[in-house]
Amino acid sequence: MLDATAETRETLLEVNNIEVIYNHVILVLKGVSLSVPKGGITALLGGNGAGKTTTLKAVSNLLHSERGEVTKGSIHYRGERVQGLDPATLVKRGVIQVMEGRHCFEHLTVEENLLTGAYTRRDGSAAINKDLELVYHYFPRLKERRRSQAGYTSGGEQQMVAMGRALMARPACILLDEPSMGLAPQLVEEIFGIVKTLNEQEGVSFLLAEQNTTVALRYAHYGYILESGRVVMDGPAKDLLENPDVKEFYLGVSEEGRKSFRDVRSYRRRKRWLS
Amino acid sequence: PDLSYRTGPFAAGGIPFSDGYQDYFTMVNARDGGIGGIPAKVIECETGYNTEKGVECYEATKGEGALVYQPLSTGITYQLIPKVTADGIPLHTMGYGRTSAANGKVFSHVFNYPANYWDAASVAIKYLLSENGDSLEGKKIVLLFHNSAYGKEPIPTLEALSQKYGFDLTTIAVDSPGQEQKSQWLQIRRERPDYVLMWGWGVMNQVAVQEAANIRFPMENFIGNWWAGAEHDVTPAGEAANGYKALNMNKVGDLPVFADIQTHVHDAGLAAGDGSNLGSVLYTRGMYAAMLAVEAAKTAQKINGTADITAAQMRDGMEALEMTAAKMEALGMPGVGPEFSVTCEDHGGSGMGIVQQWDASAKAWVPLTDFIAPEDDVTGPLVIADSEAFAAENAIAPRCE
Amino acid sequence: MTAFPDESFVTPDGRTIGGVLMEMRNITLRFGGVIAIKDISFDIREGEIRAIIGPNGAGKSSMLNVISGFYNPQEGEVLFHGKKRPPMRPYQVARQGIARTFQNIALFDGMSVLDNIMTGRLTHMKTGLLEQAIWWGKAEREEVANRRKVEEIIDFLEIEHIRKTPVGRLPYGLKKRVELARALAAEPRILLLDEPMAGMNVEEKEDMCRFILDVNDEYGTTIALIEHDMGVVMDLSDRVVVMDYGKKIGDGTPDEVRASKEVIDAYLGVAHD
Amino acid sequence: MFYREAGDFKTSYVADNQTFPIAFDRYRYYVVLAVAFLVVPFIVNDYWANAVLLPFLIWAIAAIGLNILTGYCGQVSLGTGGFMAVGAYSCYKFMTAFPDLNIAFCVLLGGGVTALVGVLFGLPSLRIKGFYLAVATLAAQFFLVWLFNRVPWFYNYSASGQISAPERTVFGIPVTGPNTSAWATYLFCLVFLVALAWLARNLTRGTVGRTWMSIRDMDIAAEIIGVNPLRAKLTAFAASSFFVGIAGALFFSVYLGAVEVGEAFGINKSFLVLFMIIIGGLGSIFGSLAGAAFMVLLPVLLKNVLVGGFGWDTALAAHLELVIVGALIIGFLIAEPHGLARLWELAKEKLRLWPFPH
Amino acid sequence: MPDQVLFAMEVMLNGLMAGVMYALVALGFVLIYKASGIFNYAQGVMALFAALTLVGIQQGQVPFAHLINAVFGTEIHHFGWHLPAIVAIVLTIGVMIGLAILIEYFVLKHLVNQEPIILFMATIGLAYFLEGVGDLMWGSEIKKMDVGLPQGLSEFIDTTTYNWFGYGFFIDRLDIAATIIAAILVAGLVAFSQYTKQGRALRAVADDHQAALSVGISLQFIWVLVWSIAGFVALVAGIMWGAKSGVQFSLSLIALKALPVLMLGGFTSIPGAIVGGLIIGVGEKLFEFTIGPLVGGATENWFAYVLALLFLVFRPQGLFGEKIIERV
Ligand SMILES: Nc1ncnc2c1ncn2[C@@H]1O[C@H](COP(=O)(O)OP(=O)(O)OP(=O)(O)O)[C@@H](O)[C@H]1O
Ligand SMILES: Nc1ncnc2c1ncn2[C@@H]1O[C@H](COP(=O)(O)OP(=O)(O)OP(=O)(O)O)[C@@H](O)[C@H]1O
Ligand SMILES: [Mg+2]
Ligand SMILES: [Mg+2]
Repeated sequence: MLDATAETRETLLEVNNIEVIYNHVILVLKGVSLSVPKGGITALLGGNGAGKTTTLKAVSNLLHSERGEVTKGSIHYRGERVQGLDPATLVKRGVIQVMEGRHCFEHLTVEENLLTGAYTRRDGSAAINKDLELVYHYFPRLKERRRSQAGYTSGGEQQMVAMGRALMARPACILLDEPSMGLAPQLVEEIFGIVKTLNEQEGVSFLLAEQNTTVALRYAHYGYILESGRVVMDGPAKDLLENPDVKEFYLGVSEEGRKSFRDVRSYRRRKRWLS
Repeated sequence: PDLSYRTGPFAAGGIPFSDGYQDYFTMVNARDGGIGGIPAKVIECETGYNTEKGVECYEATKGEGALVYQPLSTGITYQLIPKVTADGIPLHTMGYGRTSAANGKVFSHVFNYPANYWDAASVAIKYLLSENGDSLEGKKIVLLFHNSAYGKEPIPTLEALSQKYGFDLTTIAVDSPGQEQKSQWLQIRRERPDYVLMWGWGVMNQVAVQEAANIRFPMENFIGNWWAGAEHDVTPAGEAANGYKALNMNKVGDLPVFADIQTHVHDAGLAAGDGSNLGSVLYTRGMYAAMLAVEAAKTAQKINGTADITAAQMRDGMEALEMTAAKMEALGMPGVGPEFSVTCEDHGGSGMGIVQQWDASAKAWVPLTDFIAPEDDVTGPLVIADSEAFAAENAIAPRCE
Repeated sequence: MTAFPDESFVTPDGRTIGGVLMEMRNITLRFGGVIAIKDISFDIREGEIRAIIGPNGAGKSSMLNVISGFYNPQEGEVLFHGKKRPPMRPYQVARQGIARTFQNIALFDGMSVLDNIMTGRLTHMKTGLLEQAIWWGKAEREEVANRRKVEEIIDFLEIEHIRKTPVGRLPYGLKKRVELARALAAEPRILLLDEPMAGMNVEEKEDMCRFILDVNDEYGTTIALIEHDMGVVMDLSDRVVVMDYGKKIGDGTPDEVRASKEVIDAYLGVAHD
Repeated sequence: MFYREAGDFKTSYVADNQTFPIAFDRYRYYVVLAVAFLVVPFIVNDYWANAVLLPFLIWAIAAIGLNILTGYCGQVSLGTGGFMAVGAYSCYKFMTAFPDLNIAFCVLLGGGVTALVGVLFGLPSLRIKGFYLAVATLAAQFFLVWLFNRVPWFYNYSASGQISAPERTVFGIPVTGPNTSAWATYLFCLVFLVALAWLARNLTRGTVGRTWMSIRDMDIAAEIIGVNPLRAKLTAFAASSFFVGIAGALFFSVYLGAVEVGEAFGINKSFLVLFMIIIGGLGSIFGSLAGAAFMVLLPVLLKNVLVGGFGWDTALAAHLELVIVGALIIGFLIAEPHGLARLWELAKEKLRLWPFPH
Repeated sequence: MPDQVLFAMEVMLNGLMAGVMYALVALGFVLIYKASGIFNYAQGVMALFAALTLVGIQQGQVPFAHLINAVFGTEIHHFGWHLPAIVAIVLTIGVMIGLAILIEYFVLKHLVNQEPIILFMATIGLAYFLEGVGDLMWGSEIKKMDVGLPQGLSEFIDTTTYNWFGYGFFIDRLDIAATIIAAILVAGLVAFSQYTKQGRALRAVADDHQAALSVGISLQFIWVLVWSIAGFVALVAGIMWGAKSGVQFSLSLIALKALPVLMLGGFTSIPGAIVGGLIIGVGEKLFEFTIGPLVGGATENWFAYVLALLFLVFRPQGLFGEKIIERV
């Protein structure tokens, strides 16, 4: 993996200290800055409500449809400002987001879902069908269910659809929001495998918000850790993996290695619960 | 005040009437400096044929020394009746509203002269009688009516008449608004009635005329009441409408007074509307209504010997109103309406009406008959019955003893 | 532990596991062409933590839906307390003391966290329309009584600070927690959890495990959970059912399952330590 | 600075549950009530009563009713006009059948009858959802109107098919019929509104309300956690129709005095009420009031400005009025899809944070 | 007796025809619902507006004449030309497209992923607005719609049926024209929404605005497109109904006749609109013919709805509507 070199490469996507407010009152991002190098995989880690999703939406301009807005800071893609650009144009330029919690088109069949992914493409149906096959190759399960309405597929299947749909757009930069959520272990590996291949063979850059820190850091080059709307720590994935706090809180491995979930009979909580 | 409606589904009917009503007052003010020297003020208030707006208008305007109300909507009339009675302001519902209000004993402040729906029904039948050598034995007559209070009005009268003259009556309802009348007209086509009477309003009229033409119903046997006999009811059907007949409570055609209105109002740019309606059926009717109001006011002034009258005096004036041919002659509208006189008991006027026919090529209504008198012996009892029911329900003591 | 005796017994960590509480017999569930569940039988015993695992689309959630009466299987029967359960509407099932959480969070977005959890107690609330309308007296007393219970749960799950926020705004992880709270509020006999830890980081997962275990041994609530995090499953559950495209390919203690060749191929991929 | 929860901590769940958690709100609310009951009656004149206040009070009741069904239980209904008609006609029948039955009871009974009818038409809602249901409720609308127009028994066989309210009194003071005085009718309706608003508030803050809202937000999940959908929906229909029915009864007996079903309770009434609750805010009682006030006042205001102010002829004014109302509605929805109530909330939230922006 | 049967047949035939007329209006609803999950109440008013505009342009009326005259005290009314129908129609289509663009820009754009009911309300607001503008632009008197459509009893059908049964059926030539036009419209629209990329995108948007955005579908484009088409459909409906009753306010009320059709056919199905129309048309006419007399007639308005309601109880999504997905 090429990590240390990450900074030296030109940055594809740059976010400098943006502030996001929902409904004019709820301040969620309090100055987040990060940059995604061209052809790099950047991980965005952090607990619930840290603001990962919000950050990604800010980049892909999906915020205003949730009555949220970027009030400070700026976002640059390939050097030019992309705020207030409508999402469609952004996709045309190669930035696509896989939204958290599926968001399939329920009434469309699995296949139709995938095809909508290719909406912005102009390179003829042959190429599109080729990619369709590719996606089916990645996710054989989808091929089996291709004709059934996405609304009736299982959680994981929907996750695959969302992922596949994004791939169909042949983007230059993918924003992945919790790709591993609700996927079976080996499938998680596969997905990240796909991410890796795309990244290495096609030079696609990734910004992925992930809870499954272990895996994320194994594949990412660089990582940012977000807590309650602020970047509290960042560095090359390697270093983060080594960092004791990260170990403790995000990897759940302390000095004496990984402890069983049963054994974290955590003192404080138990005490309060009984008293 | 004149509660008009220039919007909503019935605008097409409301506009010309109000134009006529107001233009006449404007003319009177401009030409002879008002009524007995006092310039008349007409407050127009848009109701859109909507009852609540009607209330709003009434309340908004009654404070301004209103002398008489012309609501131009049966619905609004009904809920103004108690109010005006309480406030002592006369209400003139010309050829619409509550028919039994003709009984002045019960309805002290409501006037529906010169004629009402039941008269209309009777007039229509009288006309048909004269057409058929005074016998309608075994004739088949269909009443096509707007399925509302207004549309149902003539039914009792017609039933009584069908008893009397032995024609058989079929009533067919058309639900408001009435754009889709296929089944009704198929039924008519099937039953092949000799005559079709129509109590229609709004879009129902245009569609009915069109459909009648479509099924090739002989137009001259198709007679509308006086709210279904205006230009805009027939023009959409174009040529096809030729020969369609309708009742009218006022003569149409060119009246001398129009010249005055033209000079004093329209040329002076004081027209209420865009001036395009001058002389149309409803315009004339509106003007006629205004004229009646003015005359009543004059009468009131004469009685009370004061130029500046109150609503109460206006009421007395209306109750003492006398319309004679000479008078109408003098006002430049000869024979516009029948001769009649209002009394304490009778607020309904003579109830006479004419029959007119549409001439599509000339785009004009042609009067066919002179004023025909209704059969009061038929309508009378109905009026008494209904009004007394009302009196009973609301504990009203009859007047005029 | 590896062995799993048939009669009730006490686990090493001091929880009693009783007799069979609920049993699935030869359940088969079809959706048009798709066969979601194919002739599966297994049982859930009083007080145990029962895990259901399997690849995506294996039919796990469908199985939970069968248990909570949302799907009626074409074949097979569900026994509760040893008695065959007649086909019934989901809300009747709920009233028998079966509560659950959902895979795609199903909270009531329009309501505050508090109200959401209060809905969990509907099965315990009795006042009628009129008493409600008058409010004073019965309705209010009942409200307060139940509120007290709910508050317990709220601080048990440590969500006091968001009590009054509309759930729509919460981040994914917290929503999951509120959903658990809502299920707990019903004080169920059996608690069904569909991927309770999806989209959580390790720390939060630890918390969640904590809650689940505590519920299990404080209230002795029986728990059936679906989870894709093997770590969690292996550590928490007493027994595991493994499903693969509708079929049952394994059933036993974590260790047994972990050892099974078939399971490894179909699901685990790499053998999990 | 006084506009804070801070400083008044809730020591009991009861206190925490009350309608106005912030003391300041509570006081303002009492003041409003005091003014409404003790001041207005003495200054109100016919115009204000009949053109503004009565319609407002009555529509507010209807709006609360519909809000229960649509805002809280999520069942969109376009049958409001029809249900109001039921209220009006049943009230009329009671008034004429039992002349010495107190009008207040007639009105309540009218509401009761409507509730039953509402339940009847609510039955399909178990299977039919969303806009399909909305359109289905139009069946109720059209059928009921047709019925009252068609069956003479309902209008006591009067020749015209109109019904007009005879005079009835409360404590010897006429509230219906021609000789009413502004303050009496106003107070009569006000009492109903306040009482009903209070009932609605109780219904919506407790178990029943939560049941409804759960159905609204996600009916399947609701059923799985133990809500009986049929019962929930039917109670909503019943409660809602009860309110709407009362509104209809007052609308006829106190406000208009005489109605013809087709005109007074037509489809556009159904839409009007729907407007009110959406402009005001779905699932909010305050919203219902605000919405009603808005939809009643706006046209009157515009009319007076356009005709009175610019002295344009009424036709123009009326058309412009439509344009403006339309534009305003859209404007509102864009500014805050959750209605006046939400705007109010946000304002308060800002005020709480004041002087800090967030 | 046999001629009762004949009558019934005639009634049915005309029912079918009426059904087509309803369907013409319903189509507009379906399109927009499919494309955005919006239930566009303004459809009826759009028909009115289109018809008004058509006549206005054809007659060379000056738009807003009344307003202008009132404000500037001028006296302008007509340009004094009279355009051939086809030209006027083309111009009107132009206007409707313009309208679509304005609607997208001023309304829809700001209401992305709001609940359906909010959007529904917005369209009602739109309805008011258009109604007012329409009146202001072209005045509210009744106008004659003449684009040279055939009207009145069709000789051919009359005579042929007469020769067969000894009773001539009545069919309005206008209805026959309507049927043909409707057939063409439906064929075109089905092809568009099923077999084109835009068609797919359109359904995607209806399902989930945000997701649609995220895959790069431009809501702006889709909505302008769809509303333009809907505007065109509205124009067709406006012409047809306008020819029946003259162009006047009441045109906008035909929306109410289309709703039951919509329910019955399913909000999302174009063929559904036609089938629904036919069923409703026949149903209400037959009911009026058979039961009507017993209960005093004028039953059509409500019966259409009750009929649709009955269907829904058995198929909650309408005959051809997309199944309502219920999943947890
Ligand atoms: N539509 C919204 N309105 C108001 N607040 C919101 C909205 N969406 C998110 N928030 C708030 O923004 C904060 C961050 O939310 P976000 O979803 O970005 O967190 P996250 O890092 O994605 O959490 P998770 O990992 O659970 O998805 C949360 O505290 C949430 O309350
Ligand atoms: N209502 C339904 N209609 C049609 N097919 C369905 C329905 N519900 C589930 N299925 C199918 O049944 C299979 C099992 O679905 P289920 O949701 O149970 O999978 P799962 O085990 O929960 O997978 P995951 O771990 O991804 O949630 C899937 O292939 C799904 O497409
Ligand atoms: Mg997130
Ligand atoms: Mg699942």
